[in-house]
Amino acid sequence: MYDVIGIWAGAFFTLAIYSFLYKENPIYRLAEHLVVGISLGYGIAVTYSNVLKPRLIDPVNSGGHWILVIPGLMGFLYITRFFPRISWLSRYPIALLMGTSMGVAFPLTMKAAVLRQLESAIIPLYREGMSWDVVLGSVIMLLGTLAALIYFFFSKPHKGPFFGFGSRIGIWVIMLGFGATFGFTVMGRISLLIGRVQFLLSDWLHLIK
Amino acid sequence: MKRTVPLLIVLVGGILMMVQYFIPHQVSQSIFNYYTDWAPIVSSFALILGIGSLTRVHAHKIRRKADNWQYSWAVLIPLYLMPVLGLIWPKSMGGGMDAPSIFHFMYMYIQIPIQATMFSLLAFYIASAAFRAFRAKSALATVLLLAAVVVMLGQVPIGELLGSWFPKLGLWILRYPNLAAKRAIMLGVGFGMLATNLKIIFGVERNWLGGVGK
Amino acid sequence: MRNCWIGVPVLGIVFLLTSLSWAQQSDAVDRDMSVPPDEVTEKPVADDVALQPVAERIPVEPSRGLAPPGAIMVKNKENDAGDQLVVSFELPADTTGIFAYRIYRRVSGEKDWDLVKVVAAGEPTEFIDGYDPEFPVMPGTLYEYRIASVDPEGNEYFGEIQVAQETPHGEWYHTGKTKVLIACAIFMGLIFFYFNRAQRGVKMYLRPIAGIEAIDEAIGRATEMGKPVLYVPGLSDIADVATIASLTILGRVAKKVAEYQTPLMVPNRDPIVYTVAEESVKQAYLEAGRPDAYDPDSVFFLTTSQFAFVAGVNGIMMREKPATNFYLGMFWAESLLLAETGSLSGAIQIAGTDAVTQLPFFITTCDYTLIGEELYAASAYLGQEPKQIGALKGQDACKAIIITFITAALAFGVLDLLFKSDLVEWLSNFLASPIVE
Amino acid sequence: MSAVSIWERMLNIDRRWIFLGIGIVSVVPFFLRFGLPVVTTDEVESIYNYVDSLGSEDAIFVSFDFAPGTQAENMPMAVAVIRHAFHNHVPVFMTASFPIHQTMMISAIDYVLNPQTEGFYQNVPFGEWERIREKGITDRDEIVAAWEAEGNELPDGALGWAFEGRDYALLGFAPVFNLVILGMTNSIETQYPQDINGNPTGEMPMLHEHKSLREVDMVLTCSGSGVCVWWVTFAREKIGLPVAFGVTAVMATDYYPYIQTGQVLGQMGGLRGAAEYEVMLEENGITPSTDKAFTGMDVQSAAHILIILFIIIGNIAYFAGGFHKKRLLKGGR
Repeated sequence: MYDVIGIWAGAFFTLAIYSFLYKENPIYRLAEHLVVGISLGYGIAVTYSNVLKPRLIDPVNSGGHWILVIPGLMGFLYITRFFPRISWLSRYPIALLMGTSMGVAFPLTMKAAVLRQLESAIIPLYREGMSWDVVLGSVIMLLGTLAALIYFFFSKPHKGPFFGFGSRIGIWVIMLGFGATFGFTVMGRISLLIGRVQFLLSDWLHLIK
Repeated sequence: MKRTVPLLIVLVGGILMMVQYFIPHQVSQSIFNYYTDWAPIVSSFALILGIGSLTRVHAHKIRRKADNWQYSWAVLIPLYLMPVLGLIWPKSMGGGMDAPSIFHFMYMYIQIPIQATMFSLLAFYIASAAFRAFRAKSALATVLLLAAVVVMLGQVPIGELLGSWFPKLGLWILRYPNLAAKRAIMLGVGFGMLATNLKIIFGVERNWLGGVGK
Repeated sequence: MRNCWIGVPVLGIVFLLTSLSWAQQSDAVDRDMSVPPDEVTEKPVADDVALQPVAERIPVEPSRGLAPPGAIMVKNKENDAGDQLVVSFELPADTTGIFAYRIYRRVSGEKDWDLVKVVAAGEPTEFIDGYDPEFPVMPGTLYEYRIASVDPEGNEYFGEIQVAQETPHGEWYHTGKTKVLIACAIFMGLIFFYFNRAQRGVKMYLRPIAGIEAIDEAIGRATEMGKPVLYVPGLSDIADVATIASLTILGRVAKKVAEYQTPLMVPNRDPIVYTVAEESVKQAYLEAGRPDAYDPDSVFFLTTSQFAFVAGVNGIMMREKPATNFYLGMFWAESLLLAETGSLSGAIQIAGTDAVTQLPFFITTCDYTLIGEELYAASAYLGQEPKQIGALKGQDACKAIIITFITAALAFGVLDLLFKSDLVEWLSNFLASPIVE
Repeated sequence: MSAVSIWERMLNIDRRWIFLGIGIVSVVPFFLRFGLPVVTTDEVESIYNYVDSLGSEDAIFVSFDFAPGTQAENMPMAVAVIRHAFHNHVPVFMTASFPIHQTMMISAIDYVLNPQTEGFYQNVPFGEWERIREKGITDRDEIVAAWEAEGNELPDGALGWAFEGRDYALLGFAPVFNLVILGMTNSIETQYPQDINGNPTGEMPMLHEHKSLREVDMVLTCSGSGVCVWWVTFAREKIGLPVAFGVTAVMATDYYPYIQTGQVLGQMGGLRGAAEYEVMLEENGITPSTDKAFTGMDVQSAAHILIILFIIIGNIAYFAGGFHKKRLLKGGR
């Protein structure tokens, strides 16, 4: 019974969202407002039971982990936002979060986004037994990366044989890549729709098996 | 106090974590463990600010009887009802977070379907975006269009009916020129991130403190 | 004088190459010491069986029992926090009938043994102890090990107890991360060099970016039409660089909006981003001299859930019909949902993100798109602060280094082809950052 | 003049017609099956052949690492492999990496065991064949013989029995799942003392024969997120457990390198990968018909063709209407 009512509710709200495709309407508006409220309410409950309770309240209650009171108090400083005169205190936890996450990110970004990328960009153009499309691909890959990098030069005018020509090739490569990504993503997005259609036709209406 | 202390926290915290990466010693590991333990606790309190903002905006709407103010109740009621039902309400009366309960029902049969459907709207939008954007207005736009069409056809069985080289061409574009573009963007983005990291740690970029000037 | 900036990256490369080659050597030593487990699989078994003079010293039990394993070697693991040990043991001379080996460990002087590892017959006899969170290895503790041969029925035949030759201890520098350190140092050096130059008042050129120049025009259009401006600062948190860049731009946009007296709407998904955005906008109104025009409801928080957020923003777009939409920051799959709805509502749209997979959707649906790094550059463009421009210049210098490397790879590739040299491989080995975690 | 207006109207066609078109092509193929042929690829064949080589003395894991959002893509993969394993009498352990993923696990097994499904397996819940277990019968053929000797008969249309505890175990979700994987390399029972129905796993014959991940022959992770990598880092790298990926189409290219390095046995990418598996199941007579993913591929084909048609129409209208000479449309890139 619980599941049956659930499936009907699910179907109703599924159609409510699809009605937006035709026009913004009161049913969509209801679904939209409900989901904002429910999702945040759910977030509160889950944050309490998955983060605050096991990580802060239980360890402190069981004694011994008094040091966890510090992040707890830090977190409380956010609430000073509601009091304009001391609201600047809320900058402290933000600063703590900012500083540490920037520091953590710095060497990791250097490794993942720069060194790793550079490393995998440097590939042999030809090895024995490579087919011609792979060789052509490797050449295009190197030249393309080079050109697209030139496009991202900010401090040089995009003129002249190097910067001008390079950046023009660069934007071509970028557009080719964007077109491919777009085309590639279509399949995944249609799959999402198939999922909802299956829900409506099969779980709800039992029209298909 | 208002600006110097936060900037100092950022400086010390940033340098500490940066150096920590290079030190495998247990002291440095325990600093990192403190960070991973504390960060979720500190940031989970920020949710209260969100609740405050959402409540204020919708309370204003209801009080002012602004357009569509009735719907604001649809936000506020579940917002406060969900945590009460999930955490406080007795299990015998449909409370708790596990099925069957009102909390679980609202999540499983309202939030999840709406989110999944919202996500699936992309199927419609990707079609209409393709229709409007993929026009051979210029050489560049033609490149964009052709790449998209070739890859799209290569993905489905019907592309194979056109010729076995078709999916291969699509894959080739994905694997080489596409990767070149992605890599260049990622390298640029990487440097941008690194520079921003430094600017924040050393107090050049202070925007996150709020306000552009003092 | 104008060309002297190119000298810096060139110097950087020279420095990088020399230091990398030095790091290469130290890595090479490193790698030899820790042989990847996959490669050991076959060898030690054969080797140990073949040359097993030690075996004679092991008293073979007269009964039908199995031969227990031989000597145990316990070493401290390099580059760890002192919570791992490298344990290896010798196989018995006669491995027939052995199904597996069980490795037991205890703190020296204690009574109970913990079963920390089971090694199937034929698997490598070297393993890292301490990976299992149930039986952690404590730094500075002396352990004892003993290993049993196990037959298929589960009977154990123990070898001798071995007190660990080394105690686990952590190191103060991770030798596998030298390359990252050098790269970080070069980057910091370049950025600070250009900070300095910029502060000394050296003029620097910035090429125009269409998307940034269009911002004012787009706000102007909203003012003419008397409709609001919608600004979405991305869906990520405050620690995301894209969000920070977006908040800087928000400050500028809000100032313009305040001057033009156009309504502004800033929906947020992250509560901390919301507070910072609110403060930024408030400050911008103050600077524009119109603190009274600031509406506290203009910057607001919606919800943390991704698609619930999109549902909310889409609803707002279709009801309020903003004339100008900004989507700047980090976006995921929702990028197209937002941008397509916005274009349906007839707004002029400016987007910018560093999410490579989402850029195609912004490009196709928005009027202007800031691609990747252009988003970060925008704050320097808008603010014209010398340090920000200096940082941009430093980033460009780093890109010049990368370009040099890739050009070198290209040139070496051609040389490889002509003369059958292995220059590219040498270069890529040179750069390969060791995968030591 | 009127000709231009037709082209112009075509260019500015109401988006809702496009939406309607997509809506229609996504529903119709479910009723009129076109059955466009799906060509199988090496990546999927290697998973199929591997599972096919297993027998009743082996065991596999199927990990549900996806949420309802990617259900259409990930669910058919899990269902196909489970049916394949049931056909070969290979015991299947099922896990979930998050609470919401566990609901996916339940609907997958419900689908396989549901008598409404074409080619279902008749479920025998754990409690119902307790007597047989108490007699100490462990061999699967003997279990079936003893069960049928008690007067139970395989219903029409069922492909075989599915004994809970011998043919499948619903382990479900346990918190901090990456550590759970690590723990299971030592013992499955300590991580999951009970299954989701509260049955003690220690009494299950399949856990007696396969005590830890070391005694398991493969894991299939059906994943809509990065969770699939956990299985590689914590199971494949630690104890060499063969891992097969079932990932969404969007993720497929990102994880392709894992196949090249041999860390992953094979990969099903999106609906297409699942459809390939279904085709192989049908061709080898393991299932009577293809399933949802194969039908889904018809929708994919139709939708792709429709979108390309829209693009072509748009371009015809653009050039025939002479818009390429004017700069009427909005600028930008």
